[in-house]
Amino acid sequence: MVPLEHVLVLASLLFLVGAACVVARRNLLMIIIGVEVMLNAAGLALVGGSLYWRNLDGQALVVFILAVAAAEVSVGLALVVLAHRRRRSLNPDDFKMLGGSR
Amino acid sequence: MFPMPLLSLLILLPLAGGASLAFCARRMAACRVVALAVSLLELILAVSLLMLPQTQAAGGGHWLLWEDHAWLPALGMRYTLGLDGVSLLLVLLTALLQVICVLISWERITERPGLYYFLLLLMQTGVNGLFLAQDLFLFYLFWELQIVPMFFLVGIWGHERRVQASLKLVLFTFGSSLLLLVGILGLYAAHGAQSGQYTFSLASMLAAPPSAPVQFWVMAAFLVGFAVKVPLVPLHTWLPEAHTQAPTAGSVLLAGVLLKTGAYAVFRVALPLLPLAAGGATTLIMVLALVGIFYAAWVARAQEDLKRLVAYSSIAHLGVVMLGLGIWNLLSVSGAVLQMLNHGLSTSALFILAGMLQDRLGTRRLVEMGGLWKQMPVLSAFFLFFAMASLGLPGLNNFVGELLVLVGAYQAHSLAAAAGFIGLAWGVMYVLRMVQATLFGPDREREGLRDVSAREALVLGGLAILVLFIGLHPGPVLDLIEGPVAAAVGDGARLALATP
Amino acid sequence: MKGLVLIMLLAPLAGAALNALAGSRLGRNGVRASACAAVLIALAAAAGALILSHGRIQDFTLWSWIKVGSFQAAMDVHYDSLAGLMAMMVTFVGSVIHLYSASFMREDQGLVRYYVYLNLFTFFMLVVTLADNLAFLYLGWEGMGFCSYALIGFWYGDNEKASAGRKAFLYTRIGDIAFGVVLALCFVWFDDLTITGINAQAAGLSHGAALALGLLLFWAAAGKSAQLPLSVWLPDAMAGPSPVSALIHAATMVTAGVYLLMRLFPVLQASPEVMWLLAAVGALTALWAALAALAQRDIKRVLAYSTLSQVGYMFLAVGASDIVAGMFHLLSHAFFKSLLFLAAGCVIQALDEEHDIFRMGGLQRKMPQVGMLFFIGALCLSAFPLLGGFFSKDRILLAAFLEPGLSYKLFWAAGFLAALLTPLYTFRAYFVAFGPRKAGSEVKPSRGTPRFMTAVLWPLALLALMDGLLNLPMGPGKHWLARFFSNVPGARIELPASGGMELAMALVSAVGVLAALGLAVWLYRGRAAESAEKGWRQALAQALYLDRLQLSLLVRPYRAVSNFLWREVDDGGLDLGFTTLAQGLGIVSRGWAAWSGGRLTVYLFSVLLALAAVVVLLTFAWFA
Amino acid sequence: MTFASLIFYLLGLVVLIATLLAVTARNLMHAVVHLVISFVGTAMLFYLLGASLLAALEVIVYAGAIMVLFVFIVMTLAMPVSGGEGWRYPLQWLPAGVLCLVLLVAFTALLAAGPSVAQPMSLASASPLDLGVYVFQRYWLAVEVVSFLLFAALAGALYLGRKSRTERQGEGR
Amino acid sequence: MQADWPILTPYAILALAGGLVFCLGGFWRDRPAGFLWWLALAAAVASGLAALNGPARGEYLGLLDAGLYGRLFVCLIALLTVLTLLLLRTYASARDLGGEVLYGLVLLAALGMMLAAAAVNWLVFFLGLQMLSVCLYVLISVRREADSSLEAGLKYFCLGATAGAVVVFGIAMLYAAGGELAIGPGLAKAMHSGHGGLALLGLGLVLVGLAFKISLAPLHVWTPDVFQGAPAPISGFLAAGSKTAAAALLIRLCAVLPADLWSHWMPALWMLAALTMVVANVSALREDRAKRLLAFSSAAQMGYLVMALVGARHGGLGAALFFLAVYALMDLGVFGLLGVLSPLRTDLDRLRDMRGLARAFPWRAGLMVLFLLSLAGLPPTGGFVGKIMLFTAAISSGHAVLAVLGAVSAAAAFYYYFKLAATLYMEAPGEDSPLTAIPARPSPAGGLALGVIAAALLELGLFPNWLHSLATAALGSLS
Repeated sequence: MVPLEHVLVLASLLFLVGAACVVARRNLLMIIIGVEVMLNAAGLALVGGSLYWRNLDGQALVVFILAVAAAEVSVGLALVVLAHRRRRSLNPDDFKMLGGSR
Repeated sequence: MFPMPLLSLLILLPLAGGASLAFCARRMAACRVVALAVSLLELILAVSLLMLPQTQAAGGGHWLLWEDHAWLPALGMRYTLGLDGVSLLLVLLTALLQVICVLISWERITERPGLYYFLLLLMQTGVNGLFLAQDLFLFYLFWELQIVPMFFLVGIWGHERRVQASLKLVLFTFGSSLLLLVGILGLYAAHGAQSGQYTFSLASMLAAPPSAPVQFWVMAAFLVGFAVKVPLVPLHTWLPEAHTQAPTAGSVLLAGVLLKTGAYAVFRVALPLLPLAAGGATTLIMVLALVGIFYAAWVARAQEDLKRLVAYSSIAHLGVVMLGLGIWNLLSVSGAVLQMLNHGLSTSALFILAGMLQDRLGTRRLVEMGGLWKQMPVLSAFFLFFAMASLGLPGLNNFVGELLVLVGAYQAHSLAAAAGFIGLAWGVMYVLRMVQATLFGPDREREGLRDVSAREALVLGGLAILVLFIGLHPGPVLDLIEGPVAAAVGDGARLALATP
Repeated sequence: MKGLVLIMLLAPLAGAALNALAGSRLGRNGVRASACAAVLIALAAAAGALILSHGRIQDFTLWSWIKVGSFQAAMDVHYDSLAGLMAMMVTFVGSVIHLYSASFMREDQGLVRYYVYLNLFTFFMLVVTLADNLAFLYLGWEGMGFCSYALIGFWYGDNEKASAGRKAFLYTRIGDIAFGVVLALCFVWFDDLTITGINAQAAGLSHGAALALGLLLFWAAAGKSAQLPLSVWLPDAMAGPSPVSALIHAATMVTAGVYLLMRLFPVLQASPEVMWLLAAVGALTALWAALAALAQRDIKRVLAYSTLSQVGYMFLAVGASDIVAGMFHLLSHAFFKSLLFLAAGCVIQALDEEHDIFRMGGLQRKMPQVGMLFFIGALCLSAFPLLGGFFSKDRILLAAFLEPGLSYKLFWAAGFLAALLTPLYTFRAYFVAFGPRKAGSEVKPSRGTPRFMTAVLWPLALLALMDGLLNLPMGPGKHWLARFFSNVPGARIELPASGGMELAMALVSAVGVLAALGLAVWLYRGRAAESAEKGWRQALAQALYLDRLQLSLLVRPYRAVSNFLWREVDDGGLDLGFTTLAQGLGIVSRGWAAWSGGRLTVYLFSVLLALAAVVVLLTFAWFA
Repeated sequence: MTFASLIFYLLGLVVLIATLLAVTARNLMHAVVHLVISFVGTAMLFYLLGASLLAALEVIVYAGAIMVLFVFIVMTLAMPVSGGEGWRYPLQWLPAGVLCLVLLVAFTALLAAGPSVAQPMSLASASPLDLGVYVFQRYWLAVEVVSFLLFAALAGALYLGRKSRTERQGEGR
Repeated sequence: MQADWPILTPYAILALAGGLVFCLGGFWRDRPAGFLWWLALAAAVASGLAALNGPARGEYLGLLDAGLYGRLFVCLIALLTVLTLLLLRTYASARDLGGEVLYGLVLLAALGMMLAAAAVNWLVFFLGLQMLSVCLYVLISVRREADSSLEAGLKYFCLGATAGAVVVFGIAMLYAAGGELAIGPGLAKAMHSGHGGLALLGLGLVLVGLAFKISLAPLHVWTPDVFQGAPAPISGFLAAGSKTAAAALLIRLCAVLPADLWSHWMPALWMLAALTMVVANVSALREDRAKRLLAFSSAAQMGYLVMALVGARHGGLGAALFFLAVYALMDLGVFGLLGVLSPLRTDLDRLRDMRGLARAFPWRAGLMVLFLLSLAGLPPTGGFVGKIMLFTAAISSGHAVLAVLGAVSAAAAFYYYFKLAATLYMEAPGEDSPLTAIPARPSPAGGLALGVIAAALLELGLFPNWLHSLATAALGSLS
């Protein structure tokens, strides 16, 4: 079976891809998706770790991550829907009424 | 020792009085009466301290009174107050000017009187604390505290450009004081690391000065911090603005008290605490002071605004004070300390007179004055008198201080002293210009100029008497300060002073 | 004795204080009475003191003033015959002038102010006269300066006059710097500020030190006594009321410089260079001022320049190390010069404020008494043989002549030349103003002169005529004054000259004076006008442009620098510097604030940025 | 190179590619579909790494619930399938990509610093029962907390979703 | 099991009360007005008291810190919650914000903060963090009809979620390194087993997440927007509470970190501190909106705090704890005051609108000045003592450069603090000034809260000793 580092590298790759997505995309939903990817990567790392250390804490944490992700997404999507209802847009840069004062 | 914490009383009394103003904040009459009562009480208290016997208290030195309580032991911060001749002198000056300020604000301050007098008294609290603090942390606390009221005094009751002036004042003074803080903490850290005992107490820091490089950096921070407050050229630009814009009482306190704190700090903190760095520092101070004397006198001559002119003149006078401190021997330092008092009296008087003229004429511009003697002989006589005092006429107060400073300077550094003497002649120019521009010249027909009222006469007369008294009989004052000055200079003998 | 001195000092002070505080309530007569009384008391005290202390020196302390460590500036008095006589003169002339002013200022608004200053001045002058401690002396010294400032600018309504006062104060103050330095040096070197102590240690001075002290003293004295190069203020000082000019700018304050030199004579003696310099400056001033006086039209300016020239003689005397002659001339000059000024005052007031002698004329007939007095004064001033001025000036010239070295001969020559010029300008003034004119060109006094004013002048006139007797070169009471001065350090009773030589000298100058007098009669009698001021005449009238020179060399540059420092350096430089710093910070602030200007993508990117920054930093930290 | 590791690498590759496609897809629907693939792949990886229960949960929660939620939202919002991005689309990736590459280098550097490089882990598997028991014994507190968290999220989402009074009035008129 | 309940009471109270508020709000339509508020208030007070005299036992199940440190923070957060509720009372009812959701979410957010602050286990910390974030997402945009509020919530959500993911990944790395979710032991084990680099990576990621929460530059960028958009009291709660929670963990990390790991981690702190102090303070200089200005200032304050953390090995942590408490109070106070001064329609924000306030409302203006003094670190306030402590720590640990940077930036900060004071006191109100729309007198609840905060600040300024010794004791309980 593979060494821990390889799992972690894979996780990091996924994580960074997610991060890149969050930063690069100009679409609120894609940003949330990016976040999900990042969380997922974390999960992968945790599972790898728990296999390496032979204890279940990592896996336990993954369980909670899943739950939290669900919660977060629900609230986030609610916000997105509300925002879209207001602005008819999902482009984050269309929300510049704050700070745009100058 | 007294069972009663007189020093804390000295600090807290004005604060309590000011707080009590909250109950009558909107009624001018009540406010000013309360303020007057409090400041008179304070003055009486301060004067009564003159009767104290010389006692050796903890912390060594010529302490008349001493208070010491733990405050934040974990960091070695203590609530330590000590009163010696010099502090007593300055406390007296403060109390006196406080009374005067209340009197001259009597009818002028109509809006928000409660706040106004509260700030006046708060300022006195801060300044007294500063003069009495024997713990560097406490010292810094009061150092900061006293500036805040001045900000509001200038900003709320000042003249046309008051807001800019007050912001400028705050930025310069607080900005420099933060460097001062860094210096203090650096000293604290170094001293703690060296002696193993982390404390802010002046006495123990005096006992064990840190290593030379530390002293150098700390001294640099201190000098910036104090030089802005004094102010030493070229860090003075905030002062004329503030003076010009401040209400009369503000200018009086600024000139009479606030500026003293810088010089006092140099005398009490910077030089004694850092003997190894003091050599260079004193030379620097001396040079800057001399530059200041000439520069300020020269610039003052060119002013068209009366208050601004007086402001620059006060920079020049403080140059003399700093020269005395920079020379750092018995004569010059006694002269410098005495000169603090003198400057407090005569320059304040000039500011008061400038304020009166502004109230009467509605202008500060010299070109619009002139020929006032005919209409206001008494006021003009006072004006001439105080002008002569600030010009250092023998028999009036400034002469004594300047003479001592310069004679002391000759003992150490004849070149500097000669320059100083010439600088005094520089002073003549702007004083005479000021007098001529205001009092003399053809009298213009102005209506409704009233001469000094009884209250104003009381204020000016009192100051005049003091000016004469110190001019003719400085003995008591000199005796008061001789002990501490001798002590400071005595261990100042350790300083590697630059004396060719 | 001490009591008398105290009275002498305190009486004028009390008068001043009284009038200053309660003058407005006293009423005009009250003011006059109190002021004059004060000075008269002082006079009485001075006389008493002079009699009581026949030739004995008395030192005592009035009041301990400043004392720090070993620095002692006490108010102590050194009363020797020099001081005694000086005090006598001051109080006498002072009281005459107080009385005179009582009617001279009869209509002036500022009577109270006037008498306050005048009393105050008397006090300060007496302080200078008696003080032993240099600091105490400095008190009087500066006080006089202030009073002269205030009195010159007495009619402040006129900016010209006020500026004249300011100028006087400035120049004297420039001299006073030197005095201050002397004070400090004396403390540092001798650890003693008393004149007696300093004189005692003067002999031990190193050459350099003596030179320095001497030069500084000269500078101080030159400031007060308006010697070259600090002499330009005195002519302008004539802006003040005539009695003031008489008291301050003729009799007393102007001579205080010389007096100081006499008091500290041993210090000067310690360095020959200084003596030489004094003599040179004295002679030069005497000549220069005499020349300038020749071309003045303002009667008071004529007298002012003559004062300069006479004080020059006194300097010459000191330089020729004959302080007796100096003091002698000082006394007689005080009498006749104040007499002249006061007489001129009468004239000016009578012609309401007319100063130009060419607009006068024929006054001898209109106001004979005044004319008489002025004439007497003029005779003494031009050292008419056997009158007061003659002996003193003669002795000075002789002393100068006797000094070794060619240079002193030159000084003597200059002095002699000046002595020849003196009758010319004096009688020019007299004849043009008072001399008869062809009918019509004579002016008519618009107002009479109170007889009180002239009456009080006669004692002065008598003294002026008589005071030659004080120090006759021969005969009974020979060198009385010199002997009287025997207790003054450095005073010489007789000059080391053979009787024949003295006689020859006297004859020479007598003849010279008479000749010059004749010339004056021939030139100016009945002269109604003078050709327009140009060429040499203008040069003389402008006193050889010294004033203008100093204006363009010192005053204008000073103003220019002052304005430059204010506009360019302080306001335009430092302040602007701080302001621009603040503005620069403001720009940066805008830029950084725009970072959080509301764009979510930017924020997200900065999260990634922070991540990268931190992780990379940590990587380096880990592998470093 | 055992069989298991071969599968690991293959799956990893699949997941990575799927994720990349998902992340870069301009069409939201496509993105979601790709994402589902990647999640399923991840679930397999979980299983491979011995977390069978998690594998199941992953498929259910992520690939199931959350993604469905997404699809639902996309449908309801009825938005243009390519959300907002214009011609600048490739450029947007530039700064992010650069930073991520830098980060990748740093990550791998720090990861590789450990001792256990290249000695592979032996296979093991935690039965769902064990995990469940473990979670509820060791982390029962956390379970409670999560329940409240979900509760709060639910309430919040409801609150946000519900139209505010003003808006209701607005529609009433 | 029984014996553990006392430890859990504070949390339990909040959780149950929060749930109760939701249910009652949902189902008990005809409830007396303000009932939910009273309920929430009671719950907050109760949990505070419970924590105050709960048992002091080291750790609970290796999840929660029941020691002095944990309880200190639980109490502090309870206090902040109470104050927030007081400030919200009239503010919310006057604008009918949220109703049951508002108070319920405040309580649950407080619960999250407590958990995050008291967590000794990454899992619990993560849950707490997520809980407070989720609640705050909603709270910030609780004023649904206002675009600004919604936008603030949206931004905070996107950033918060990302930061959360970063934290989780960091935790994963730490777990992979140490094989433990317990914070202290995990780190130690990671060092022993030679996975230092991995652990450092994890720490870095966690640090970034925390830096986002306490808005350290360059992660401070969101602060102005969110604080401006959120209702003022919520901004205060956000500034005070969530930063307290995050900072609590940061301080804990500094305390338990193994020495060699610390020496590698510290530079990041140094950099963040320096950047934050300079950037945040300078950015605020030209700001003309009060809330944004104060947002920048709150970021800067955190910069000072981290500066002290750099000197953690020289009493920096005690100083940081003290300052954290003071900071939370004064920021909550200043935002709450803005809320109390706000007209109904929008919060008082533009400096222009604050001109001449001192004339109309002298007392509230005075309080504002007091808070500003405290923020500026001037006597006689707790802010002064706190700032002195921070600088002392930084300097005595030899980081003079950092201290000088801090001093200079603080000097710049004086400008905007005093500009604010000047607008209140020295300018005349403009014609479009909202003075008339401002409630003539503060609501009793709000006034009470502000009074308490002001009193506390003064008290800490004059007699700071007790809190400082408490803080040191709490730190002692950590290691």
